[in-house]
Amino acid sequence: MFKETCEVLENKTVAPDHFLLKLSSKKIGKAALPGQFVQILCSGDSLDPLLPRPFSFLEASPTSFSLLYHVVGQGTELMAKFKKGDKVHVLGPLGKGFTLRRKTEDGRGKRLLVGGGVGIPPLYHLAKDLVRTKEVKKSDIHVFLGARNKSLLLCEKDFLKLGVQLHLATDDGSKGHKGYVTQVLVKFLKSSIFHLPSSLIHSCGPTPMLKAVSLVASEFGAPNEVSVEVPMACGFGACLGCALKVKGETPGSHRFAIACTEGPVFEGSKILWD
Amino acid sequence: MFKETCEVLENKTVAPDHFLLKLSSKKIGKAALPGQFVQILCSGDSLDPLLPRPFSFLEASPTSFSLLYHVVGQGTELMAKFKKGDKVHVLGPLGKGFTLRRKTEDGRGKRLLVGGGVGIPPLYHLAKDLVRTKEVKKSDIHVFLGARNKSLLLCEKDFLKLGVQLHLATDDGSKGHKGYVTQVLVKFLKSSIFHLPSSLIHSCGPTPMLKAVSLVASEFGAPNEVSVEVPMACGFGACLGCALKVKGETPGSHRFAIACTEGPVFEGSKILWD
Amino acid sequence: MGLDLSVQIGKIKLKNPVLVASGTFGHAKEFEDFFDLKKLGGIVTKTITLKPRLGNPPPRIVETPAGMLNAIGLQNPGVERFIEDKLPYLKKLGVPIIVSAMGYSVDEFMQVVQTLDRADGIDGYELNLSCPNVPYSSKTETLSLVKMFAHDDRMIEEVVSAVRQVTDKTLIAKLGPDVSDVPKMALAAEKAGADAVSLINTFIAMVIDVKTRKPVLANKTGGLSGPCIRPIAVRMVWETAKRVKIPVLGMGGIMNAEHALEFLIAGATAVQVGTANFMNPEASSQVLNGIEDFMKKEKLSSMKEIIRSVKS
Amino acid sequence: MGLDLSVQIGKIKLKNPVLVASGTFGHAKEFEDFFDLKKLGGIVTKTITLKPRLGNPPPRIVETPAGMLNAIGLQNPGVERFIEDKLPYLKKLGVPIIVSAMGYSVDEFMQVVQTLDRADGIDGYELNLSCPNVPYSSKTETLSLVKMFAHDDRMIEEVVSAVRQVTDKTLIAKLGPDVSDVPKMALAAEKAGADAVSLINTFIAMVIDVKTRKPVLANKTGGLSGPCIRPIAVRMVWETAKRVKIPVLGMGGIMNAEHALEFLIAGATAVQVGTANFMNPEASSQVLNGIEDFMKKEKLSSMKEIIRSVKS
Ligand SMILES: Cc1cc2nc3c(=O)[nH]c(=O)nc-3n(C[C@H](O)[C@H](O)[C@H](O)COP(=O)(O)OP(=O)(O)OC[C@H]3O[C@@H](n4cnc5c(N)ncnc54)[C@H](O)[C@@H]3O)c2cc1C
Ligand SMILES: Cc1cc2nc3c(=O)[nH]c(=O)nc-3n(C[C@H](O)[C@H](O)[C@H](O)COP(=O)(O)OP(=O)(O)OC[C@H]3O[C@@H](n4cnc5c(N)ncnc54)[C@H](O)[C@@H]3O)c2cc1C
Ligand SMILES: Cc1cc2nc3c(=O)[nH]c(=O)nc-3n(C[C@H](O)[C@H](O)[C@H](O)COP(=O)(O)O)c2cc1C
Ligand SMILES: Cc1cc2nc3c(=O)[nH]c(=O)nc-3n(C[C@H](O)[C@H](O)[C@H](O)COP(=O)(O)O)c2cc1C
Ligand code: FES
Ligand code: FES
Repeated sequence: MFKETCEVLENKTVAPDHFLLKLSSKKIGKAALPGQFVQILCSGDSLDPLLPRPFSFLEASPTSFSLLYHVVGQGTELMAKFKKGDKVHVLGPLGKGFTLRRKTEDGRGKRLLVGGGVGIPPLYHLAKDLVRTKEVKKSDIHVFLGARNKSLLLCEKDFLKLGVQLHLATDDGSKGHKGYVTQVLVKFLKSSIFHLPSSLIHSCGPTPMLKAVSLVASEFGAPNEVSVEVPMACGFGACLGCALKVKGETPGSHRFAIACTEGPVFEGSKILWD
Repeated sequence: MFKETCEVLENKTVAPDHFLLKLSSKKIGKAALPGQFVQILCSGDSLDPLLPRPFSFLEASPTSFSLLYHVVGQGTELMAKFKKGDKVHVLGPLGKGFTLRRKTEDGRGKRLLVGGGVGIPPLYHLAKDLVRTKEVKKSDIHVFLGARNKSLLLCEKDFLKLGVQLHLATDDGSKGHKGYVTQVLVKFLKSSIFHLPSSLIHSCGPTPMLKAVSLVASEFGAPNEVSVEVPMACGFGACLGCALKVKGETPGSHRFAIACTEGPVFEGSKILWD
Repeated sequence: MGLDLSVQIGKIKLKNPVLVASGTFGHAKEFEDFFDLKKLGGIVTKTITLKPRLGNPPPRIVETPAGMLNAIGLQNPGVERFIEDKLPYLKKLGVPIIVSAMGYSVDEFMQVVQTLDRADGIDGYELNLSCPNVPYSSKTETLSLVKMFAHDDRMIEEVVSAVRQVTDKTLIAKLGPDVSDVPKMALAAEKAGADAVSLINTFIAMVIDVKTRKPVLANKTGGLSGPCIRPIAVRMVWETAKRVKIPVLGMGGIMNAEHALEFLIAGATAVQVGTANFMNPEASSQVLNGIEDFMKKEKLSSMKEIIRSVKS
Repeated sequence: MGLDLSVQIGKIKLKNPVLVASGTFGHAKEFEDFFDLKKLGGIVTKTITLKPRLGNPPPRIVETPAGMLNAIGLQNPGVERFIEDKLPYLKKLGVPIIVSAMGYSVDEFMQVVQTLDRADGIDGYELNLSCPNVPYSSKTETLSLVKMFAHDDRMIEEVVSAVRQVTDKTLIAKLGPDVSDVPKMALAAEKAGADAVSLINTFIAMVIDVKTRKPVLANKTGGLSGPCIRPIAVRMVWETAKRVKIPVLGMGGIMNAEHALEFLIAGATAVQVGTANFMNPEASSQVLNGIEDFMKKEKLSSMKEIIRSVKS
């Protein structure tokens, strides 16, 4: 975990109300893992808004990292005003990311990445790492993207460049399957034959999607992990504000996990969805 | 009084830590009088800082007006970041300005403008108006400017362009008299012979200077008015926060004047300096 | 079909629930350039005392995070000159006028209201039981009494019942926030015959200049207002509205319609806009517009559907 | 000549007056990457209860103007597991450790402290008499008791004297701000044998989502902290330090050294940094550096020259 003052290298629109922010970094970028996140002080030294805002990594290198953010309120509106050369206070890398390496009998397993909205950026980070580390064959990496319309299928081209298998869905049918991305996932799981237990489904996006994916996963008996989005104050375990209801030690019991340190990536089967 | 959203036309450094801000305006500029001021919301829609900041007019036209401000804290630091095209919420023109026209026996009187620091801008506005309206001859307009050093003798060149009589003083002697501007004023009042009662001394600047000037003025029996700087919240008479201790109706009594509406320009003799 | 924004406070029918708070709207005239004052649901005047008051020496205000401190010290012309100089303008506006009144003793409270009652053009009174800017150091009994009023349910009951004897007009008790049990204070006012309670006045607070090591305000302490106090004010309105039968006027950091709706949903029957008037003279008018927009968007036709609609 | 920043709180000599506030510093380990924790004057732990507590359901936090609400609900492993799992790390730091303790009854308060007293590595206790996040609706006697503690001088006296019987270690009573007369509460703690009082805990407050018409927090209300409350906290420390003989630990919205100095000048003997830790994990360390710079600039050599130096 580092506290860095990063310089804005780039802050450009990539989709309606969506920006890509690239920041210089000596420490955070080098340490960043897929699924981890940073806390950004959008208002600099002003007290309004007071709290930092959490954002997943889209990409990371030893000298920089980038985020892809949706402008939804006061903090992200201020971020949209960031100009090249501005200084930004950042905390990171934070949290526990996605599972990268895992033992499977003679690596027969596939990786299924299911993303929606601003849940897509961290999955791109993950896909890129899986390809780079040759953890699984490109042909075994299947990415499922969902969005309201095709202009919001974030990172689509980047995934194509990676050479992974892409499956698309839009609510309005402007591209790919018309409907939910989970429907595409189900179809895929039904039609294709591969060793599910040694596969792993990673998903990130709106909570209803995460819930649906982990239900599907458990139906098919496929291990799955989800990256949750909960309101946070500190982002590193100091406030206990980011509670997530998960299964407790004893059957039927529950406890509140601290999403910023135990997560944001959790085993889907552990979460008690309401 | 108008509430306008003005566009930044220019925001440039004119002296160390001093900026000139030019704003487009349909209503405020047209109505502005010398000595009046505006309230600027430095932080836009953010709540920190919460209150607007008062600034005198430097110049005003039917389509724009400009201010000259010193960066001293949070609000002015935010203003220094204003960029061409930015929108700024402004209230104005506010308060009661300097006396422009006054009956004097066959206009024998002179106008003496004594300014220090950011008290100089409104005096430039005044000098310009006096010249434009031919209220008094240029030769009868004497401007006395004081500053720590010559780089802080704000608007010096502009006064020269106006063709008024300029008298300078700097603490370090880097230009003009080495010492206080009030010393130059006293010397002038002693040496030159003119009809004091029909003259008028206008001053604006740090409170100690205002106090000194109005003491000098009363010694010499010259009418004088000062523009005071007191902390303000609203700037238009709504909060009663900008109290200034002045003489009351009955001798020896006092009352608290509302500086933003009764002033900021007051008859020097009315103020109870502490 | 048209929206009905009207609400009832005692005998006063407000055409809408948006008022301006005492001491934050000058004498109203200061705002006439900015919007049509007729739009307002009502105007609460600066607090008027029996005798004229010069107010506190400067500095009287200081900015704080998302708020401000004030120690104006109730500068006002006194009840007589208020009636002569200020009331005529207010009368002409055709908006319910609620005069904020206060005394340094139960007697003075009665005298102020009696005097006001003889003038016409006044629709009701808001008794300021909670002015925080009485010098802490003060030893005189009357002053320390005032300091107690809003912090002591028996004093509240005494003042309100005394004033209730001398006027039939709508009587609102304005309570202070520096207490553990606001509902208890509100119940005391209700018991004593108040038609409504106003919540909240400012918090007693302090800012120290570390360079001079002096309190920034000449009065040392001042009243904290603005957005910073809103979450506490909403809580106090919420817990009070559950306990009293009379309407609650909610205030504290209302900057826009969403904030006003928070108070109304929490249980306020009307709201008052205060500090926001300083940053944005059109704030109260914009709050009203925003409430109308909200009702249209949510297809609501009357305030009943909003007031105390908080779910849990 | 060197600066002496040390201050005395009960039996504890702090090498400097900068502590971190309960519930805002995790279990300290979370901050080790950011600065050398040995720098701290002291650490106040998250409040520990007799039994483990799951805490409140989410959402537990919401941002407010220059502040935040929290309703964590005292999530903690319970006193036994705290001693096993968390204390060892804290012990190793070589910094005074003040354990924040609370019980749902006078008895439980005693049990928690007695259990802690058997462990070593603990320098003192801060009794949390003012946790605002006990459900309002609660009817169970123990809970409603807790709600009363900090609002009732007799309860404060009872709890503190009871705990005083079972430990010789430094005892600090942490009081809540939702009262009219903080000094009265502090005097009760002093009378009962507290070595110091901590001011202030959070204000009970509420935010409502106008779209859903529900309180944003699952617990409905939460505790307001951050810069927004600082002016009230400074006033409370100022008026309390004038009345009690025991030291006051001041807190409430301290973001930097200037804010800490405000509290010290007002009368605090030490300060605690809370919410600021979330935005800036180095805040407490920077506060300390800033105080040293101030002392050098003003040519001061000891804290005596700052504490309660407010002029008037
Ligand atoms: C671990 C993590 C990773 C994230 N990664 C990204 C990312 O890569 N790109 C991206 O665009 N966003 C991401 N988010 C969400 C992002 O943090 C919020 O959108 C942001 O905080 C909104 O701030 P704001 O001030 O603009 O909006 P606010 O004014 O704070 O809120 C605007 C609206 O969004 C809602 N909202 C705000 N924060 C959250 C939240 N955390 N969860 C659900 N609703 C919320 C509010 O309720 C409100 O309705 C992530 C969140 C988490 C917890
Ligand atoms: C009628 C009027 C006209 C003014 N005209 C100009 C002008 O033309 N150009 C210009 O540069 N400034 C002018 N000022 C002063 C200007 O308003 C302040 O400098 C400004 O508000 C500082 O804001 P800030 O947030 O940058 O500083 P803050 O953070 O508010 O304060 C920084 C420091 O300056 C001090 N300070 C702030 N405001 C005042 C004040 N009003 N009086 C005395 N000390 C203060 C504070 O105590 C603090 O020490 C005028 C003030 C008034 C009342
Ligand atoms: C400058 C100022 C002056 C005030 N004067 C009075 C007053 O005379 N009488 C009164 O009852 N309340 C007075 N108040 C309190 C407000 O009416 C209101 O209760 C409080 O400010 C909270 O609302 P707000 O946060 O919207 O300002 C004053 C507030 C301010 C800021
Ligand atoms: C998230 C959070 C959790 C807190 N938990 C506790 C606690 O367990 N015990 C306690 O006595 N105070 C607790 N507090 C209160 C703080 O210790 C402190 O009294 C208060 O926040 C005011 O200081 P601040 O404004 O600097 O945060 C908590 C505050 C926050 C913000
Ligand atoms: S956000 Fe603070 S502990 Fe997770
Ligand atoms: S600043 Fe509000 S009345 Fe003058």
